[in-house]
Amino acid sequence: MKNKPTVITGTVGVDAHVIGTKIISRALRDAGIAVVELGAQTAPEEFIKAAQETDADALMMSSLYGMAEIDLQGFKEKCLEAGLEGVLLYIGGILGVSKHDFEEDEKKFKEMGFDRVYPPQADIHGAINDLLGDLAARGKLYELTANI
Amino acid sequence: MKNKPTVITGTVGVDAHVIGTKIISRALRDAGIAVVELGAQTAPEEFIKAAQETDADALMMSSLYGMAEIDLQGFKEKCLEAGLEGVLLYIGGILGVSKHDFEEDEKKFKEMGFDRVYPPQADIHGAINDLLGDLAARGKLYELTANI
Amino acid sequence: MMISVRQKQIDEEEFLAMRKDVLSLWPTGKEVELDEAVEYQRNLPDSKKFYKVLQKVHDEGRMVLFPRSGTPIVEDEIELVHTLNDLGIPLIPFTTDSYTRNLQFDKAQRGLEESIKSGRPMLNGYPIVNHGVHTTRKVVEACDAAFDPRCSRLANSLVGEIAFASGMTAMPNSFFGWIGGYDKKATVEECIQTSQYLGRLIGYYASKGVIITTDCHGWLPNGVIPMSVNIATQIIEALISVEQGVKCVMPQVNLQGNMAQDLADIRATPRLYRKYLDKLGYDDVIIPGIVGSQVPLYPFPQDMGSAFGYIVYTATVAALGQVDACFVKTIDEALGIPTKESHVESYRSAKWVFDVVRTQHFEVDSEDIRQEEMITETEVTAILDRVLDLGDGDVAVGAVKAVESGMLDSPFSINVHARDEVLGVRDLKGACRYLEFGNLPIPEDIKQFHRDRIAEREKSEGRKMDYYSSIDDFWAISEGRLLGRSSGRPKSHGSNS
Amino acid sequence: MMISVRQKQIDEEEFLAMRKDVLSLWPTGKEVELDEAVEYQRNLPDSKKFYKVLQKVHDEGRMVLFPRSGTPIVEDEIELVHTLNDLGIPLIPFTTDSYTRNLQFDKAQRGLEESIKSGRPMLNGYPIVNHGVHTTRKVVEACDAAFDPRCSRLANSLVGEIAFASGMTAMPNSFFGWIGGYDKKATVEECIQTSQYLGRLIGYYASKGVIITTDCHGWLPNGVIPMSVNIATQIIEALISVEQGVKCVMPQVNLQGNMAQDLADIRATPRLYRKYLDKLGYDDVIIPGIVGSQVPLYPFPQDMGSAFGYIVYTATVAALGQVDACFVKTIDEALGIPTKESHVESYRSAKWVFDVVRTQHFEVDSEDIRQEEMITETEVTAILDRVLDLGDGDVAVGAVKAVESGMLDSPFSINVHARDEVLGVRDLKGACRYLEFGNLPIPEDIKQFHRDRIAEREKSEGRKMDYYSSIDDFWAISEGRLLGRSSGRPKSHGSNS
Ligand code: B12
Ligand code: B12
Repeated sequence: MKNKPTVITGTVGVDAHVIGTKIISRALRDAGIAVVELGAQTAPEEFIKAAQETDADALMMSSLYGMAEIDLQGFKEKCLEAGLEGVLLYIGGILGVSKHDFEEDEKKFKEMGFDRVYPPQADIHGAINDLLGDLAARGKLYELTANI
Repeated sequence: MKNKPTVITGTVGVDAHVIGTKIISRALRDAGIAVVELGAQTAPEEFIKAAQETDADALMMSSLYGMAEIDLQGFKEKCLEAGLEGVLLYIGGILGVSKHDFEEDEKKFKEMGFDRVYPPQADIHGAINDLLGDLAARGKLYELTANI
Repeated sequence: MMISVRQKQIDEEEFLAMRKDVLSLWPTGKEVELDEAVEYQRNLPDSKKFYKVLQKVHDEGRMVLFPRSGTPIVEDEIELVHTLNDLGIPLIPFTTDSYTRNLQFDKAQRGLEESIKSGRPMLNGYPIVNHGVHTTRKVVEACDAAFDPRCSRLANSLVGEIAFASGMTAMPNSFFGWIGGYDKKATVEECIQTSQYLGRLIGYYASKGVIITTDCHGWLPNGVIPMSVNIATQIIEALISVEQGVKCVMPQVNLQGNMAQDLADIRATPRLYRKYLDKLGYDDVIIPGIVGSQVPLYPFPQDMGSAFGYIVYTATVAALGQVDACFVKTIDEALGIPTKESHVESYRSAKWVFDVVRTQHFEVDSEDIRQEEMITETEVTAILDRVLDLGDGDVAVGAVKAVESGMLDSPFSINVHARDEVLGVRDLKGACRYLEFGNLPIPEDIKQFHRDRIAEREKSEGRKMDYYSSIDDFWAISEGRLLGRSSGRPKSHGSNS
Repeated sequence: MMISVRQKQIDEEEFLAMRKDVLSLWPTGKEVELDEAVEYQRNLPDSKKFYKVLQKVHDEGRMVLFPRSGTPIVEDEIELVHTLNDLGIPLIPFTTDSYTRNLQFDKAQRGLEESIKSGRPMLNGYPIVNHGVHTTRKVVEACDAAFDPRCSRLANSLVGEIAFASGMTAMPNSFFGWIGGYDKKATVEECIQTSQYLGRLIGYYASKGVIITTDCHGWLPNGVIPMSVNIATQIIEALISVEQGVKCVMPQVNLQGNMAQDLADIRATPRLYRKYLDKLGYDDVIIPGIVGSQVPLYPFPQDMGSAFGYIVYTATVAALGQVDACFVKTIDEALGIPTKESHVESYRSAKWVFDVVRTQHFEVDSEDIRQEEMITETEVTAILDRVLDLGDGDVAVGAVKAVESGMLDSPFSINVHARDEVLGVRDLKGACRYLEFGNLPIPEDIKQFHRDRIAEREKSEGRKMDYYSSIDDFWAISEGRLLGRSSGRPKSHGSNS
């Protein structure tokens, strides 16, 4: 087994908001995680392709421009077809269009098959803890450190 | 018949907000109207007494501190008892307590017997026109001027 | 006229006698044990001592929001204060209800009971007298804040007694505030006597080493006018208080929208306080900090956006002036008593700029500021010196004579003893100038400066400034302007007038 | 490397040939009759000519709000613009939807039809290509305003053709904006070529006496950094445009929260534009006014109060700097596309301060401002001169080489050809400084100044500034602070890393 988890990052669809996913990628690397950084405006298929090629543990997708729901129609299904049932699906950013309750987004994207859904301006360090926890729960044990 | 209308002004109850009623009194005088200026913190009874003594045409009461409704319980009745059925009752200021629709106030104070109810920050010149109009309607004709 | 009041400390015997009457006004008066109260005050943590908190904020170069609070039910009051604490607010002005202010404690009692029964506040403040010392200490103890209760003349003495015994550590002693805005009929002497009592009470605590802060608000500007009379009367209030033994006074600078004038007043006010305190031998009195206030009593914008604009702009100017605390209104100001939510949103908007601006230590200075500073200083000095002359050195006597003769005057005042002969308008740059000086003892050259500035505007707008221009300027802020637009004065319609 | 692009006006034959391809991208291209369009533009009233309106505002010493607009249904768009007009807004930036920006006109068509059917906007902008010239002229004719459409690289040329033929009188030509924020893969050459087309088109109108304004946004700052690269790249965009015949450019000053720096940039930017336009022989190009912008792309506060605080503070600084137009965000910025209501409330709050502050002609000057001005000017000059050197006087060639070599660089850019090697943090007073200079040609003494200022902060906070400090500062504004607090960088947990 690999000695460190592998995570795919990027913003999905034609979303140009790259700042967040760059920060996430850096934080993951600094936490000792292997990162495949796809950057902004990445098609859902590219995420799947990258996950297959790198035997990734998780996808951390970002979307800020409000069109994630459309961009990700049937994404979970495609993942399964591609044999990625073992891969964790996380998403964050600003998922809805105008001002609204985050709960709606969370419900919606969970139903779409995402394991974790993060609210706007979510703290990435907390998410890294979630990731390591979820992986451990699936028997994928990596040395943890306190204070991430 | 007097050659100019007489109007009683003041803020009712223990309301200390005197700025508005002072401005109103001055505007009325400058418009050639006789004014009996009772000032702030004037009891309802004092309004009635002044109206009787001066054979007034109208009362222009102000209340800003939100307690006008309590202060003016049964005021119209007292006016009738005092034989002031002919006297116009106008009120303005900030009649309700916290932020709310003015329509509520208007309805409430009309039911309480006021002829006209003015919203916060109402323009006094418009009110003077109303007054002269209402008086004319009651056959009390005073020379009007345009542009008040 | 025969003037009975004097600038002289009430002697202890007399004072203790007076206290008996005051405390007998309502049963809870008995809960006040002066020496036990002094002990209680002594043992308060620094975080509840108003002047210590203010000094700390000042020394740290920070600034805090100075809110409003005061709701009848104890639990609600505690919750409200906790909400304010969460916003980082450590100094809490504390409003008493209108019945209390008018000694109508039975009505307050009924209002309180109904409030508790219905669970909704039926009073527009906290009935501190009815609650009494034991209950009010619960509030003080439950909150990590220093309290500053608000009242008006009639109940001032009893409210002070109960507030201090309950552990509140500041209170305004602003008799000119009553003259300007709260008390229709009281004479100036009655107002001074009431404030002397509170001063003496605070002085008694001080003599035992307990420092209670006195905020001085002065004659609140009810219209568009320069702040000189307001500042001069603040200092008179301070002098009356300190003669009674007060050791700590807090100036308030009223921000009226013109930056040059506001920043100048922020600089000049504490300096003028110091000058007269020292000059008259009260050099041991401290000024822990100053509070900026969005107080010129202009009508407020009715729409939320403009209201936020006005609030944040005022907060920004206060931060540039580096005051230590700043009172701002709420977005509901023009509409009614603000909800808790609008308190929070309004304070957040102001607080946002405090840290952002103060961090920058952005130094603003300009010709205009220095000129306004000079004008304010000259006017305040001329007025105060005249008042002292009138009283042959006795500021109390001088104050009475000055109001009577219009040497102290301010527009739209409620009190019948005020002359109400002065009026102001803004000049082309939006600074407040005197249009009518009434009887104010302002030096001729300064008067000419006011006239010239007004003439400048008259020239540029092609109209004479008059009473109605003053009113138009008064409304302007609520319309997002400093300079009012002519609303057209009503023409007389009676042939004979 | 072989660079194909040159700073040289496209000759008419070639240009007219290029136009055919552009206009053939979608049927509505046929609606564009260049000479008829020039006539149409000539007959527009001054109130629809962007540069005339801006000049007028400038000459009157006023300032206006620079909003956002752009909604698919024509009637809605007209209503929105009327709402903005009612707020006194005469200049209207006009957003096109994302499909249009990506040449996906069929998708845009579907979105438009669904919008009309459902009555709700299904596109995040106005699909100007699908609507075409005739329909869009209806919008222009129905509104008393000058329009400034927004697009990205792919559709820039066609959108420009249709917008100008429809009577819109301004458009950004900011290829560095695409590199920084919109286009992941395009090469710098492709970006320059696209902007040369638009410049040439505007130049054609100019040659017939019709002045269309070009706003230059430069390389938008995606993080906490000084504005020098942004200003330098704005000027490069301007130079590329004017060589193609553009006669009117509008600078944008990005307000990042530090007053000294913001006010300095407001002063320096137009002067630097003028300097390089004249130096390179474009002295007939006019600068009708400048727009201040709340643009540094910081995350926004999520609560309404703080959002208003940030908006009004920014508007106040812009007003103090006396810009002619000011773009502010809305209170919904952090949450999603703003509703019409939050547009209105947000703009009202900003507008409230514009008049109040401008009336005062309050002159702010200080050592700090003058110093920041000197720094900005030195940095921008150093960068631009280096770019010109790299291209042996050809700014297009220089720009390509500069990005490639990191002589032009900005953090967190989307484009894969950007180096992304620079980083910034704020100093103790909240001014933005370079933490990592990457390959920027900044003079050594200025670099030392940045280092000293950062060292000052490190000393006072007792921690080293690093990548994470930069991110903390980036978030700070959304928390009501200029200086971020350490969020603690994640420790590596892999033994082998
Ligand atoms: C910067 C910005 C831009 C820049 C982007 C520059 C760049 N290089 O990325 C520019 C100017 C280019 C831009 C363009 C546009 N933008 Co924009 N933009 C913003 C802005 C101001 C900040 C976004 C940002 O960078 N935040 C900072 C980063 C660090 O935070 P973050 O991305 O949220 O990520 C952090 C956390 O959320 C979390 N996180 C994020 N993703 C994930 C995923 C996982 C798994 C986890 C665990 C955590 C996590 O961790 C990250 C690091 O801490 C926001 C509004 C705001 N103030 O928030 C609008 C905003 C996102 N933009 C918006 C819009 C509409 C656009 C445009 C469509 C406008 C237009 N019509 O041209 C275009 C988009 C073009 C396109 N095709 O995408 C809207 C989106 C509306 C909506 N969602 O309904 C917003 C919300 C503004 C608004 N209120 O209108 N934008
Ligand atoms: C100035 C002011 C004061 C001053 C008054 C000074 C003075 N000498 O009058 C001072 C500081 C003393 C004061 C005290 C208090 N105030 Co006060 N005050 C205001 C303020 C800021 C402006 C009022 C004003 O003068 N407006 C300008 C004048 C010219 O307008 P106006 O009075 O409305 O009158 C004009 C029009 O309305 C119209 N009009 C008025 N009446 C009539 C009548 C007729 C017939 C017609 C035709 C027209 C008309 O014509 C007038 C001239 O144009 C308002 C909030 C605001 N910004 O509006 C709060 C406000 C009125 N005050 C308020 C409160 C609560 C108080 C206090 C109770 C606070 C306290 N607990 O101590 C005390 C009241 C004490 C008491 N017993 O009354 C609340 C009232 C809340 C409510 N109604 O629910 C307000 C709304 C502030 C708030 N949002 O909390 N206040």
